[in-house]
Amino acid sequence: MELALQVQDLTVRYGGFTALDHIRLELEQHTTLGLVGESGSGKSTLARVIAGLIAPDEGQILLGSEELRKKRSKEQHKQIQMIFQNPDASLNPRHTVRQILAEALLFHRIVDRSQVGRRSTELLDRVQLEARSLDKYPHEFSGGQRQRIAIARALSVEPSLLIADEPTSALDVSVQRSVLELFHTLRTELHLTMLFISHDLGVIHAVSDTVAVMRQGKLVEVNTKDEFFIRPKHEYSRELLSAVPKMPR
Amino acid sequence: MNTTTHLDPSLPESGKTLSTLRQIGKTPSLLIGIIMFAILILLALFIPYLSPYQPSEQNLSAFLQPPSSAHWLGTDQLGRDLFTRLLYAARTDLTIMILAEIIPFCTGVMLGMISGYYGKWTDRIISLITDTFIAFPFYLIVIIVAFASGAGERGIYITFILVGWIVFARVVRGLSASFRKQEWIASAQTLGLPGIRIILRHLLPNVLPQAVVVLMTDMIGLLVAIVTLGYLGIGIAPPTPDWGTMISDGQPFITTAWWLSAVPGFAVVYTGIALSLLGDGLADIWRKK
Amino acid sequence: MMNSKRTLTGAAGHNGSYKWLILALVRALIVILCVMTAVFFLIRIVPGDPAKMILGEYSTPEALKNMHHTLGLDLSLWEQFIRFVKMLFTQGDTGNSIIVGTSSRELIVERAPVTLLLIGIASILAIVTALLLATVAATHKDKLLDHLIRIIPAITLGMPVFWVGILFILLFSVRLGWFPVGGISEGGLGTLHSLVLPAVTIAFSQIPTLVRSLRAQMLEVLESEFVVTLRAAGIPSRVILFKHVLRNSALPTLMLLGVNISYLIGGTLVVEQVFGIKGIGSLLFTSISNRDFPVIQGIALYCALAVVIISLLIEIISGWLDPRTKENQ
Amino acid sequence: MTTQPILEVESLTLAAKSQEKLVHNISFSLERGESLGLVGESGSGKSLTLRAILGLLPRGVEQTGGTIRSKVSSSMVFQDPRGALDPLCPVVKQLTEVVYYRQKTTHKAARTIALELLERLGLPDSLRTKDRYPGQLSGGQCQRVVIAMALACKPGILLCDEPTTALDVTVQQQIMDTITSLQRELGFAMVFVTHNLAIAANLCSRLVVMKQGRMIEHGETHRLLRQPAEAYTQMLIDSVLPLPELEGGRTSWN
Repeated sequence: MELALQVQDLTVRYGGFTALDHIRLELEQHTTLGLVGESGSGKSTLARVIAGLIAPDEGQILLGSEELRKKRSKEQHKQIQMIFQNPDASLNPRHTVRQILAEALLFHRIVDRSQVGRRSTELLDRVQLEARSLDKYPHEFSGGQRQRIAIARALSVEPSLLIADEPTSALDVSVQRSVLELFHTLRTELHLTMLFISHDLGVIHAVSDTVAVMRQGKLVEVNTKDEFFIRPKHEYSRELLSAVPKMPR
Repeated sequence: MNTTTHLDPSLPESGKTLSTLRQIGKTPSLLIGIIMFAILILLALFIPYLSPYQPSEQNLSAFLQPPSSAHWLGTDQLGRDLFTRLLYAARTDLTIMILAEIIPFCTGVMLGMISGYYGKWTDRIISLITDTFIAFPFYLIVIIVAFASGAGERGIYITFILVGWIVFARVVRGLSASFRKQEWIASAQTLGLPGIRIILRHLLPNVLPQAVVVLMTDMIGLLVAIVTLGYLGIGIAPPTPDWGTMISDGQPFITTAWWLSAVPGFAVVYTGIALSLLGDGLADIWRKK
Repeated sequence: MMNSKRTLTGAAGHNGSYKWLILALVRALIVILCVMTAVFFLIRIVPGDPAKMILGEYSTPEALKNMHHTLGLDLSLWEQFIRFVKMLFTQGDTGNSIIVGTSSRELIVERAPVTLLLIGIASILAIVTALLLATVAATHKDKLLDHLIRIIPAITLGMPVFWVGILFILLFSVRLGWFPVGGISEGGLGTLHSLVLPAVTIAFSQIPTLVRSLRAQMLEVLESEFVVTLRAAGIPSRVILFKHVLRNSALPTLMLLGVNISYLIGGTLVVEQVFGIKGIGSLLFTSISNRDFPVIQGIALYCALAVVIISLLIEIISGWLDPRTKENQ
Repeated sequence: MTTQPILEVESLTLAAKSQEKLVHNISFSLERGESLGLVGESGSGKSLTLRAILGLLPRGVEQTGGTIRSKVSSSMVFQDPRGALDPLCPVVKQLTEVVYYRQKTTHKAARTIALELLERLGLPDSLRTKDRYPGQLSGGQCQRVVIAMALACKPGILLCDEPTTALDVTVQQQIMDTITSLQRELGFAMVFVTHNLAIAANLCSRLVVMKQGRMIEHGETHRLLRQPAEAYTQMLIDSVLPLPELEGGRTSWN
């Protein structure tokens, strides 16, 4: 298996506070790494550093065999796309879906100007939205639909790594389920490589191949999904797993 | 009606114009504001055809007359028709008010976006400039500059280019800084869009509505400043009609012909109410979206 | 109960408590330096030769040269600046008045008390009235009283402060004879009495923005969850209103007051003119018509310093009232 | 065992000022010491129902029908612990105020009672000497203060509006444990609102399932989970994503 992403000794500090403490992490091609942790564990910071939104203080990131530096090229930007938690804020409220998708497609020259409409419809179809959604504004959609649009936008530039930062946490349970199913379909159909962040162990169990646990800026455990949920290596992982409320039998 | 169309940043296409019109109808404050402002503008535009008098036409045999059918608002100490002068003054004052806002509005919005979007040192430097300028009482600067650059409109334009942008910069900076934390800006950044493009294509349409609302209030302040300068004798030079000089000309007759000073003041208040309602109405519409 | 007894999160540790204060002081200091520089350039950015403005179009070259020397305009810009800064730091002055010959600082200090008194009374009036109106409006949301109070800003925003002054004189002094028509009477109570109308005029121009902001803030706080918690816990409404709601909504309004103080001072200068009060405002207009540049510079400087210092004080007060300010730094 | 219910909600209907119905015809009752779960997604009207029982409906919402009969006082614990505390008032002072007005004691006695409550809820002793602002406490600690404020009213019914949703899983577990043990000790009844059926199932003996303002199913917890009558209930059950059994057993929860 080839490595899609390698993170080496990544460190981020804010003043005296260490948000990320020498993180080392590897992600194999066409697999999904589930990253769990409680609030303040640094999981979102890690995602933002990999996506190039925050510059790390130390360490390096390799995408394939290419090192990602502070100033990324257009092509490197294209390779990593991200989906965010809050569906109310993840789309520009004053752009239509058409504008949102066209901007991504045209900026990275994915298709010709003449092909933009057709491709946008295809993308919406991928995330199970109707073509007539194109001329609507974000506030006309429900939270789950907006999250689908965000996924379509991220996929539109054909990235080699997709980061999803708590994409279902703000959604109602029924909607959460259908978005998770969408992720599952996309994973099998498109062979996506994905970094999936959640505080919800149930969600992580549903989408991941590998699980990584973070706590207070440090990586506590990396394990295969099957091992992790039955025989976690670290005491903290066990504590997390036992705290999940379960249905009585 | 074109007062609103050119203020609406979303540039409605034909389909949207209808819904925009419907929204205006549903927002009484906006509707009243538009009507009040439109009446004023129309009267000011057509006053040469409406009035038999000239603004500076003196008639010493009929001075200080109370309102009558010949002179709707009476005459001043030189026998000039107050109503005619009032609307010619509206032409002067409103033109300056609108023209003087253009450059400050653009620079203020731009600097505010840059400051709020880039943060860090850019923000600190721009904030330092803002803090320095805002330390000088607006009227103090207006008075000094207006005086030094000679009476007339020039002082107002210079002062306003100098300090008028601050209000917009402050509001827009705050907005931009809060938008910056929102995820749609982050996703534009993950696409690799350059900063200037994010500012112009993403931030601008989002900060513009609020900036226009502020513009409405700010125009009231500017109009009041123009009038104040006229009153102090360092604004619009006579014989060009202006509400401020009209108020100060009438002040000696305040006990006998109080309306000479009161009426031009009410004209300013009227304009203020119109712009206030316009601003409130626009804010209402945009808040609902 | 596991680790719930762990230490309190040290978000605002003791060591960092005063950092925000120092930062605020440093920033104010830098702004003051910028203000000084701005005052220096104030008469230099304006087109035209100051000496010519003072002496008039038809002055002799000889007289112009002398005036350049008096104003220090014959030196290089840099030397002028050094001289200016030196004088500021040693004497707190911007030079002697060209007309009277005495120090600008002394002229300003002599006129300052009445202006400061006016600003003080006006601010207190404005704050008290705004608090009252906003509380009434917010607690009667969407009722008649609220609508009435909400209309006030729309109407008063466009009222030129000098015009309001004129109308007040007409009504309260000329018609009703309650107050003197202008000027300041001597003696403690007499002075206060003659300051009432001008102070009301200035306050009148400040109230609309304050009411608007305070009402909006109060409504936001009244809707917030903690008010529901306190209500649910059975705390009497007046305690919630005065102890919790007002305090929470006062902070943003305090900030607004800091921004507005500059307008307040500017308005005072104009109002003094209307009421014939011999304060800083009348000094400004005399100096302007005499083209007395050092005094004009002095007034600009001291007004700006006042604004910076008052803003700093407001920042310190709100920082002291609000524990969150300290954490954000 | 049929004792007198302490709370009876009968065909409760709530509507917005615009006449839009928000909650239709909800009925249930609660007995002394009992726990009832109200489950549903956002917009189901479960929180509004709770506010109606508390007697503090949000501005613009009115009760247009039905009755709420209650023999005892109730107090409430909210979803966002930070939002539920005045950010400018230190927590001990805030709690003391509640004790003072609610239990009609002297100020000094109120403070003693407040400190005892805080200690019982597992807040650090250092609060005795140095009061803290809500912003200086963690989310879990804030929620404990909110619970203390609710308990200071000596409620017969504790109304909980998603009290753990904003918290981390480990903290959630601690808060749930605290609530359970307090209930055992003080014997108050509880109405617990949540979207998470697993939490409700662990705490409550009876459940009411709500959807878009209507009550679609109710009954004894175990029966409801085994044989849900409605597809919506089944969906809620399925939405609790399954986790494999942990080897070596779980450290807590029943």
